[in-house]
Amino acid sequence: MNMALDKPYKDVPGTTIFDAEQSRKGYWLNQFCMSLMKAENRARFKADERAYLDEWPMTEEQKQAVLARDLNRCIALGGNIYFLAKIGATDGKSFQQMAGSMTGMTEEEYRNMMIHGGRSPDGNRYTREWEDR
Amino acid sequence: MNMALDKPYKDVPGTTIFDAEQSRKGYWLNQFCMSLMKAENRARFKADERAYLDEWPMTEEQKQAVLARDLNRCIALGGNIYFLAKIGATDGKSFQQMAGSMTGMTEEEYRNMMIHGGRSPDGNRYTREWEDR
Amino acid sequence: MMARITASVYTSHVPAIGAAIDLGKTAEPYWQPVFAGYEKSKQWMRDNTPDVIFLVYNDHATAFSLEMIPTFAIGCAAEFQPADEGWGPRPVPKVIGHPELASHIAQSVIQDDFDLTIVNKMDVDHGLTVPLSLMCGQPAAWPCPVIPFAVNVVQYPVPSGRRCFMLGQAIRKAIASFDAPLKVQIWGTGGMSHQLQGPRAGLINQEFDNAFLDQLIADPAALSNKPHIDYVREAGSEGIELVMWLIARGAMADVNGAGAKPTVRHRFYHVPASNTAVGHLILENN
Amino acid sequence: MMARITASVYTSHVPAIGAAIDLGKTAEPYWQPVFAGYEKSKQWMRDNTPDVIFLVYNDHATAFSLEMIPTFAIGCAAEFQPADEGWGPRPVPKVIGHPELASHIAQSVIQDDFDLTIVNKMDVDHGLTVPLSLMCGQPAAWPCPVIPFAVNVVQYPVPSGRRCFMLGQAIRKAIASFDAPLKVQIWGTGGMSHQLQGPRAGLINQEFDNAFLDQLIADPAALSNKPHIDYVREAGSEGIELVMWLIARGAMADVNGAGAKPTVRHRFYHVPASNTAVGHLILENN
Ligand SMILES: [Fe+3]
Ligand SMILES: [Fe+3]
Repeated sequence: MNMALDKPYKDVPGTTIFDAEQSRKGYWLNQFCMSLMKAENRARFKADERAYLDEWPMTEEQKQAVLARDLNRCIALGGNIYFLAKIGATDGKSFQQMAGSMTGMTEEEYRNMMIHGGRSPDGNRYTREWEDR
Repeated sequence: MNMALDKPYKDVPGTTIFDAEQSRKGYWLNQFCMSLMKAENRARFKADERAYLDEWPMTEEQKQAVLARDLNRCIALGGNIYFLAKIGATDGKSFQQMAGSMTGMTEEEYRNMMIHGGRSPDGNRYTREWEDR
Repeated sequence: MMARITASVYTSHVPAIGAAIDLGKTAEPYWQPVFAGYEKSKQWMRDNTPDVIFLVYNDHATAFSLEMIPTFAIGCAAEFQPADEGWGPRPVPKVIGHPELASHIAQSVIQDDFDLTIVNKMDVDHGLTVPLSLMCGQPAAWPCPVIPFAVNVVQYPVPSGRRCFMLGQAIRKAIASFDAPLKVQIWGTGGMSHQLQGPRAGLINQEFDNAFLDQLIADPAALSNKPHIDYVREAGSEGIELVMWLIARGAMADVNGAGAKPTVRHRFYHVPASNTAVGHLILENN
Repeated sequence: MMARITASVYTSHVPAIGAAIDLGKTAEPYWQPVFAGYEKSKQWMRDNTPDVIFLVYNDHATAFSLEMIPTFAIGCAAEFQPADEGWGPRPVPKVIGHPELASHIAQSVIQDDFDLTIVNKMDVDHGLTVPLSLMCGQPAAWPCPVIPFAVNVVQYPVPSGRRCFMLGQAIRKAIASFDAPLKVQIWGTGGMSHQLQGPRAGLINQEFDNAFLDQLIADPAALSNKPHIDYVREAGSEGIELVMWLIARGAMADVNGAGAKPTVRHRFYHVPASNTAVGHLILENN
């Protein structure tokens, strides 16, 4: 079934807006992430990631994306960055390391880009600007 | 501190509106009632009411009102009928028995009043109508 | 073809009615007149089964404790379990939701400045299941998916009648923009006059109730301006539940410049069911 | 004498700033320029300590999971604990609430047709505690009670800028009707431009941010009409947090016919803090 509501944010490149549709898709993935806010669950997850994931009604694709720490894939499968950040916290990663990991840059490249003023909006506003590349 | 907002419902006789002020006053009383939605807690409460009540940061007055099943007193102390109904459910009482118990009527008198059309609004709209009696 | 609202249904949702059904007491002299009033409604439901019911009700300190009290909460989950309200869960089917339509409505009405709470996990109490039992009897499964929409009428301030009526209008617009040919009914539940607390418990106001039914049919926009205090004083402290009927009524064609007055398919009123006056209406869009 | 709003404060609430404070890194070359920008603010707070802070922020999947997502939630509890966001709770004082004023505001703005969720139990995350640390340093106790006001900016649709601005106006009215001589500050937090997700992560738009600050001071009513898509496209997907600043701005005297333009007591802007542009304003009512 299609929604007739406007989704003007579909044409922003490299960006997934966490709307109701994404939220439905990622419900259990995100709820799994929430569970990592308890120290006890973080320990259980670290001890056997696959076994812990299998306690959740997530899709196999979602589980694989978590195991691979592929955050872009997690987002495509309905994950939201604030939820996914709990995985990073469990791994001892900072928000900057997590954000950088999605850009195809090395950690140092990303850090340097931020120190020099971040990614410019120029050329990064519309999907067509990325397709032209 | 006083609130400057209108509370026109203060002049309805025999009636306590569950507003923010009542809700603050009755917070733990009502949360105790909510706990009785679990069969396990109902059993523990029945086994030793006083001990179960002492697990909650309620006032002594609130605890006494619960022990006495004095619903009018419970309401004066911040209780709300939908929460207090969990006590009645634990005791195996119906909503009609609970409501009737607050009116000063016997169970039969209250039931008969309801069968004959309930309490008339006439003479029951303003506190002054009750004071004149 | 887009989704559309075909009819609205209004009914009280007294817990004792649920108990009477579940315990097989519907033929008893006390209860027989209540259930007789819904015989026609059950036939109408069989003849007019919708694809989805948008069911406006209130939670009675069941899913929502005092920890979190949403003014308006929309259930977007795939299913909802009947709650244990203290007497054990009602022996009724689980409620199947409609996540796509529910999320669509949430998205649309939030953009229309209604500050909903989205709920993805919630048990549903008698406020939702008793109307389903009254309208559908005791089937093995409810006849269609249901979107639960919970309104705070427990802790004051509850939303105004006017706010509820305008919300109904926004819900209509949201449903009409959903790209699937669904027939949707909107139900408003709770009321009529009753008071469950204090020395004034047992208040019933038949004159108020019948005037409310008349005006709900004829001039709901004017009715929506009735202040809270009038409900409390005239219809009892729990009579305030009637504001929820204005959400369903606000979603009808005639008050959105989209049709003539609705047809009154059924009207019923009876006193008492336990502490409460029972009122019921079925309005079909024209 | 009634309560009144004396000033509004605006600031980003980046988690890495909290970590830098908690780990004693504020003098490091990377962080020094950020904290230098708040030195004046800390002095101002000491000189202008309010009786209550009404703190608008967003929860970052901490207190609210996907089970329940309130658009607007007001914290009415007596206290709120700093949350464990996955790195352990921040070593900061617990937050003392102001239940009387919070409940009063809830009552008033719900009657003004804002459909709040009332919250009586909630842990507070970096969105609330980092602004307190920036403005107050590392005291043994926060200088005054705080009313947490959480806005959904995580799951779309988030409330519009216009809705936020109007809510600020309603909050002002509510505070002005509270019968106690309290000096209240209202803080809007989050932003400025940043994007934490996807191949476009790291987006910063200094031009947008500075124009936003200019317009927030000079013409917030016009700014409030900026559509969501402009924030997302120009300021990054998480730049949408800036709509929360409009709540604080809407509560100022000048946009409520109650005074002249506010005095800009302090303005600061710096890039970067971790992934984010840091913006900060202090506006005093006239
Ligand atoms: Fe009810
Ligand atoms: Fe944030």
